[in-house]
Amino acid sequence: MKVEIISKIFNPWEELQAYEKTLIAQGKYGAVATFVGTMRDYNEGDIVQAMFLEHYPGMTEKYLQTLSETALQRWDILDTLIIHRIGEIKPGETIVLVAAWAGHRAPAFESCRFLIDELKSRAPFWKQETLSEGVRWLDQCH
Amino acid sequence: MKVEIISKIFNPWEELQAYEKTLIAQGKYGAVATFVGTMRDYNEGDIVQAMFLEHYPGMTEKYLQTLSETALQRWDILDTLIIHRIGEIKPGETIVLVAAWAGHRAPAFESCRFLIDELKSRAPFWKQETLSEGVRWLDQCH
Amino acid sequence: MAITIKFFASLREQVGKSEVQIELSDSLTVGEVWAQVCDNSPLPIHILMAVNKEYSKQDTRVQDGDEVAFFPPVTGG
Amino acid sequence: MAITIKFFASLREQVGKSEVQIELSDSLTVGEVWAQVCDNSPLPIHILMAVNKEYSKQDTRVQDGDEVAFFPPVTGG
Repeated sequence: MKVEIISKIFNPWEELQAYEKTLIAQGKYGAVATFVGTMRDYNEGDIVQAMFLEHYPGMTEKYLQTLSETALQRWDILDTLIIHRIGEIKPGETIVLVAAWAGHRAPAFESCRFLIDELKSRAPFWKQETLSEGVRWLDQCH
Repeated sequence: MKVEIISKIFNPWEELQAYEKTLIAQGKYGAVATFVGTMRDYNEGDIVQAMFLEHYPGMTEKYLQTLSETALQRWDILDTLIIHRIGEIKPGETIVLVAAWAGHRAPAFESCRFLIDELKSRAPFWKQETLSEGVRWLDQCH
Repeated sequence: MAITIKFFASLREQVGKSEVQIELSDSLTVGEVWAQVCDNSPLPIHILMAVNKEYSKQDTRVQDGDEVAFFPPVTGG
Repeated sequence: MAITIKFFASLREQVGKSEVQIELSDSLTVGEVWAQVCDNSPLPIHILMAVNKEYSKQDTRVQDGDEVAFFPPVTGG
């Protein structure tokens, strides 16, 4: 199990390859489901030039650790990996990587989906987009 | 869209990285869901030493092409990739890679799951396992 | 009319052949092709069938030049 | 008792501060901490709250040394 908050550009496929090499369970897993979220150059009809991703140091890591532990308890899976980018991000760059290793495909898919869904709805990250007219936070307290 | 039947060992993460570089849609997709199936060294309580994967040349490729086209019609996705191994396979080696690129995560996940579920239930591939006592086909016509 | 019949995996081993060419005077269904090639043995319950590399039913009628295939449930992925 | 209050993202900009330390004589709830630090303005509808880096409710009671955080709906991933 690994959770990482990273402030520089990362290649999700190289991270997966590197992490998988550390798994002692070679030959023990039969299924890996992954999700990679990438920055689009458009959102809600606007062209987006860049993005700034803020987080809550300490709470974000704690939240993602607990989330990973929950997935490992709830599904018959062997390992999980979450890497999330923070700071300045450009279109085409990876924002998030989530992966789950399992014996079979159903728990791999379900836990991977659970991790990204919960991350998106509860992990303390906030996106600020840079448009040609200025910046905007994607969510505000009304 | 790419469908490949491959008879030598392949690294799924390198294939994903290489294929993604050919996508003209950099910055246009925001979500990639992937599934990797790997050979386990056990199955149904037995230790498996190796596996032989047979297919139906021509029909398998045609089936996977049609399946990819169906996914591209049914979901709001941008591209798909399927690579499937045939021939002699050893534990820990990759059997199958499926990936779907989309603007958002729901269609990426759903189409990726659809591709692997349909591939597993309908694509003409057959596994023969090598156990210490000899070989066995995983499915037979009763 | 000439048709080609193929068998795969465990079924190929049971039947003892991978490919057969036959000449027919009448148009047959896929099920009738099986009976003709496999000594009138009943069609196995879980068998799958294809004509010209597309899934077919046992009552699909074959044409001159068709490729008919019989195989067990698939186990890829 | 001393507590630390943090604000994040758009809320930090609206409130105009990222971190405040306050001294309290009584134990307050998270909602009362907001009122005290933000001039009795009502708690925004979609605001999220945490005490010591775990999600809390507005009626969670804070203890000496606690870190209380207020932030907008999250938008990561």
